[in-house]
Amino acid sequence: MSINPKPDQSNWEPTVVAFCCNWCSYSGADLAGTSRLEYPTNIRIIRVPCSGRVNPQFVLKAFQKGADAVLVAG
Amino acid sequence: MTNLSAVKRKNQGFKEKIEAESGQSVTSCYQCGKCTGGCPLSFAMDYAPRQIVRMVQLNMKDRALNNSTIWLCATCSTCTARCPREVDLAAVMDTLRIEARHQGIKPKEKDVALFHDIFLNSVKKSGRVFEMGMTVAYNMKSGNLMQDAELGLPMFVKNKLNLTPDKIKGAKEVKKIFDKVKEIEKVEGGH
Amino acid sequence: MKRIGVFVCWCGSNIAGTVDVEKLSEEIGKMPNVAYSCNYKYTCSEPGQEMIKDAIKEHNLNRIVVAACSPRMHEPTFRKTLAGAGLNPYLLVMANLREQCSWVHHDEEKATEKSIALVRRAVQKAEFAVPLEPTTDSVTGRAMVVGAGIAGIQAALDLADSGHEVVVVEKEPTVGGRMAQLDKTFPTLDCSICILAPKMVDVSGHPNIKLYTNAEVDKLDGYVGNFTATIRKKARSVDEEECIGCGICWEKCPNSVPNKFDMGLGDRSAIYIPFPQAVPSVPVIDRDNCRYYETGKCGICQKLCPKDAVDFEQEDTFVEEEIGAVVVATGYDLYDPTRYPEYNYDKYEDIITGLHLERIMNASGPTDGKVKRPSDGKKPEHVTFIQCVGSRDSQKGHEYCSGVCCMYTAKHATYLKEHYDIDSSVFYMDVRAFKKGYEEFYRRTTDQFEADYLRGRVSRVYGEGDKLIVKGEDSMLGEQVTLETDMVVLATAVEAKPDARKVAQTMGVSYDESFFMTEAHPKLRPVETNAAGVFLAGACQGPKDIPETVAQASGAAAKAINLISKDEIENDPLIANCDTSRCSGCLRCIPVCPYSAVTEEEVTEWNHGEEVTRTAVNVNESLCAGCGTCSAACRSGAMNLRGFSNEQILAEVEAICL
Amino acid sequence: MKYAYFPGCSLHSMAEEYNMATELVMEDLNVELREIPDWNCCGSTPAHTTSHLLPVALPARNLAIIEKEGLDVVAPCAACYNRFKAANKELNEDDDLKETVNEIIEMDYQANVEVLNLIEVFQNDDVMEILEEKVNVELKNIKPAVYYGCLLTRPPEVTEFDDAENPQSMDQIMEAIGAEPVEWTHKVECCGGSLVMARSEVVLKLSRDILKAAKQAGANCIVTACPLCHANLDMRQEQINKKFGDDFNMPIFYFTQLIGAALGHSKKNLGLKRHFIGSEGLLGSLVG
Repeated sequence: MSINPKPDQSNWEPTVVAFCCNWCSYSGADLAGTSRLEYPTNIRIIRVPCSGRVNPQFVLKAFQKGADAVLVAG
Repeated sequence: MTNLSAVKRKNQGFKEKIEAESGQSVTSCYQCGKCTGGCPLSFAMDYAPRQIVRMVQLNMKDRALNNSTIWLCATCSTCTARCPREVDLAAVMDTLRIEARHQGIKPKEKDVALFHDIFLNSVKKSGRVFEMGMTVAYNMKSGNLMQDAELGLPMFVKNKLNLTPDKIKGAKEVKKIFDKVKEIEKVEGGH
Repeated sequence: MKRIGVFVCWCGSNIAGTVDVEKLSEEIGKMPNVAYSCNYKYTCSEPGQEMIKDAIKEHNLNRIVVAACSPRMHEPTFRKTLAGAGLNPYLLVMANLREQCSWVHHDEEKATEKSIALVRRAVQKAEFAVPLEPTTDSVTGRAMVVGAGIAGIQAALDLADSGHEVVVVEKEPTVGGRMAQLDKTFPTLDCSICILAPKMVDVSGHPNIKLYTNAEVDKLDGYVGNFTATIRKKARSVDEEECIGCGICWEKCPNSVPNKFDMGLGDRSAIYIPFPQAVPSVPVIDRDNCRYYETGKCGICQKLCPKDAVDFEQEDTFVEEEIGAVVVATGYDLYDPTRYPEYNYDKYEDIITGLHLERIMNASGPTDGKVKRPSDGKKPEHVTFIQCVGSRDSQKGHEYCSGVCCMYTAKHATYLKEHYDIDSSVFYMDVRAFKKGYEEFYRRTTDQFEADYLRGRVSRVYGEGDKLIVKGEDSMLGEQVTLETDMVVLATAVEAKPDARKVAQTMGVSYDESFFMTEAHPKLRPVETNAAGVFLAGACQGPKDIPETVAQASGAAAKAINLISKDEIENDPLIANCDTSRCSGCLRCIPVCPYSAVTEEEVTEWNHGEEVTRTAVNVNESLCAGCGTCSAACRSGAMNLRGFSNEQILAEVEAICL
Repeated sequence: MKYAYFPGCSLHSMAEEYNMATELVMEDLNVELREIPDWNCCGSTPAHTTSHLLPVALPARNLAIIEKEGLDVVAPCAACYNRFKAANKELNEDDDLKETVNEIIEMDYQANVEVLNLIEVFQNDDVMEILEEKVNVELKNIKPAVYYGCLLTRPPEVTEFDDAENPQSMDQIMEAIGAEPVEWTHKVECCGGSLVMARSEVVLKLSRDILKAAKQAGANCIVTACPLCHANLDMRQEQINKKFGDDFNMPIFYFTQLIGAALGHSKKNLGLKRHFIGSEGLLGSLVG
């Protein structure tokens, strides 16, 4: 779970929106928490009941609103 | 008695340095002793290999760099192959020997270090090892003038000794490799 | 405009230690739809919940955001709080500040910034939250227990004694499992089969228990309260109804093969019962080793059977059982020590595993309870035990501690000295003897029975003459040591069964990287799983000893009873529903639904004064598991998922990207 | 079949007989070996105990020469093989190191050369078929203890060759030529290697353990693929006898020497006379 973006000359930090399935990757993210595994703060998780719930429209919306990357994990 | 707090203050960063240079997580070791249990040389060592790891874990730099164990390790990698924590102990031993040299610590097994030096000198000079020359040089410098003298004659008779070095055309290139490595490691080693 | 109340929890210092909760509640309070915002030390505590209730009334709040731990932890708690204040419980939205923010970040400024985004997301989701009402369903008042080792037996008996019918499915031809193979149990040195056999008999004779041995669950359909299990009864080649267990067949069978139950140390016939106390006492034919199946000749068993019960033509059959709850108790396997070539387990016969020793010491085992070396039948004078073979080894085995080996080794060493006057040495890493009576037992092993405990992991075992040489370090001594011994016993790790993954998938249960099935919560829901209505008992969930297994089995049974005793259960309302007025009838949702919950239907409506009939879809509320795949596939936006609606997720995306 | 060939320093001096036998056998088996032009020493143990870069740079110069020729390389000496494999692994895992090393050797090595030990050449059905076809001397009563030592199989992550604890590949070759390898306990134990110069008494003890184990297992010779092991077990056997009061008289063969014998080559051509412990008694009239 540790993600270390290579230090860049600029201070640019991408915004990552993650759609996480409640039953696997969302609980995985919880497990990362209980295991105190550190990762950067620019990852923001939206809980969905299943990765199948993710409508392409949600992904497009995220990019439209300024996300630099979208992760669908399930 | 060892004051661990004082040792840690004094040698802060030693463990991390050894870990970075060997690429091994010394921290992972849980001191089970499987390395020592299988080490063919442990009977001749002053500390068990496991104890050397412990010294690194506790930042006990002086003892970790000044012992016979690191020099007697033959790099047979039995420890590495069996370690349940996936620590390549042979690589840690290499790193400790290199570090001891960088720190200018007199090797506890001086003949082992001397042999390594003479071997490499031979390679540096002609690109390949010249066994005869190396042996003579080693005997001279170690003071064991007559070591293995009884092997000399039969070896000669059986044509096992080359009397002249096998010098390669690219010997200069090889010497350059040695020089460049020395240059780079001087900078990195901070000397 | 909604009136949203936001409650930021400190969780003691868990959240407040990293996130500036004051700043967070202040910033969120500035959002236009937030009517009230505050922070509190322990929101889940009783005063914390009362505070929420009071605030709802005082500020006339109609949507609630609790920014605290994971919703997987306390969403049910706070839903009840809302209900207590007269609000629909589904008007709650949580923001996960603990597991997904304060516990994974250190930089206070950045963590606070992130927490603002996370709570803003929750607020915007709450803006679109609507009240939901659960539907109800009837419950089948029967349960199924999969696996009939001590865990399954205990769970089945508890369930049956509570007055419910129980279907027990066991893969092997007999019930009993691993415990039946053990000779003695620690720390009391009870005879294992003596305390197990009565329970095995109870299972077979209980009026509420329907027992299938030599059977497996092929499929589990349905949902909590209303499952249908398809059970494959593997061909036994013997008619269970007719057989009286007289034993003529297995006595006269001409073939002899290594007995798996005795770890291959003894032989059995091709038609066999695994051990004398087997339940049911009905033999099975091992077709791979039967002369009749090999050559088409023989058939002695069939000729001699007084009941004409042997049936060579028997085939697998399938039965379906309706049940309301499932207890999975499929047990464990042992690590294969050939994965440690340095211990030479496959080279020397006198290097055995703990389970071999159990069979050797057992009075009805291959040596009639005499301790003999497998190689030459001589009684060993000295036995060496090696701990952690496959445990605590990330290179060749498992990272976890198997939990039972320290104690079973102490049991072996004690018993060898006490009953056979055999000395032993034990190479160990740590002795883990932390339960009731365990440390005392271990002390007796070393003090009274004089087992030599040597701290160090063995590096190698090899033979020299008729001795075995064990080479390792005694780390207390700091020295390499060798030991000459007559027999070596490897304490092999407990691991998941090879088919554990398949079983978990059939039951819909998740599993960890070692293929142990995972409980719903490691502390607070230890016998439930993420599959509602499916419970866990015993070592299929992780290594366990017998007392712990029995306790967990009773716990799982209690949870199952709790479920199937109800007349009806509430369905989670977070399911899909179709707005038929918008449905175009394209039917793309039907093939994508993993639960077959969407069906085609005809709707009749008035269109410009005319009655027209057209195609639309309907969602079966009982079958729908709320995954929302249908709504992602829906082109007209007719299919939506309650609690995770399109409007809500779009609002969340917008809020989180700000 | 064609490989680049890296004999290494030992095979050009002390272990010349290993080279002689290998060249004869490979020719018989239609395996073409092209000795790398102007190769240099791999650095062996002294390099990696002294420096992090040198033990990668020295093999890299050789490997870069081979890469240009587009061949894979066979290294018969266990130590060279191990160093080549280790260097390749490090270079493949670390692009920065690759860049540094390429600067040092002033060549461009991409770490694409595959490194094989000599035993691996036999792990090919065609080679084994020819071998079995061409065997014309029955090696009756030759019961070797097949000795792998450290560097062929360890560390397993580097060599990725055979089982680190119980290797079989060389035993299988011995069986193919009619010898009867014994089951023994010291297949992968260490002989002490290069410590022989500085701490010979340590090496004598380790080598003695190996000889003892072989003798106990009923072996009448030891077969090896490592010049260092050979030197310690053969040349030092007399010293061992003297020091420990033993009476070992155990011929030590390079495995290609026994293969050569089975293929009908003479003692002289196989360099058997270069050994300290004679094999007359064992091979007797089998070999011309």
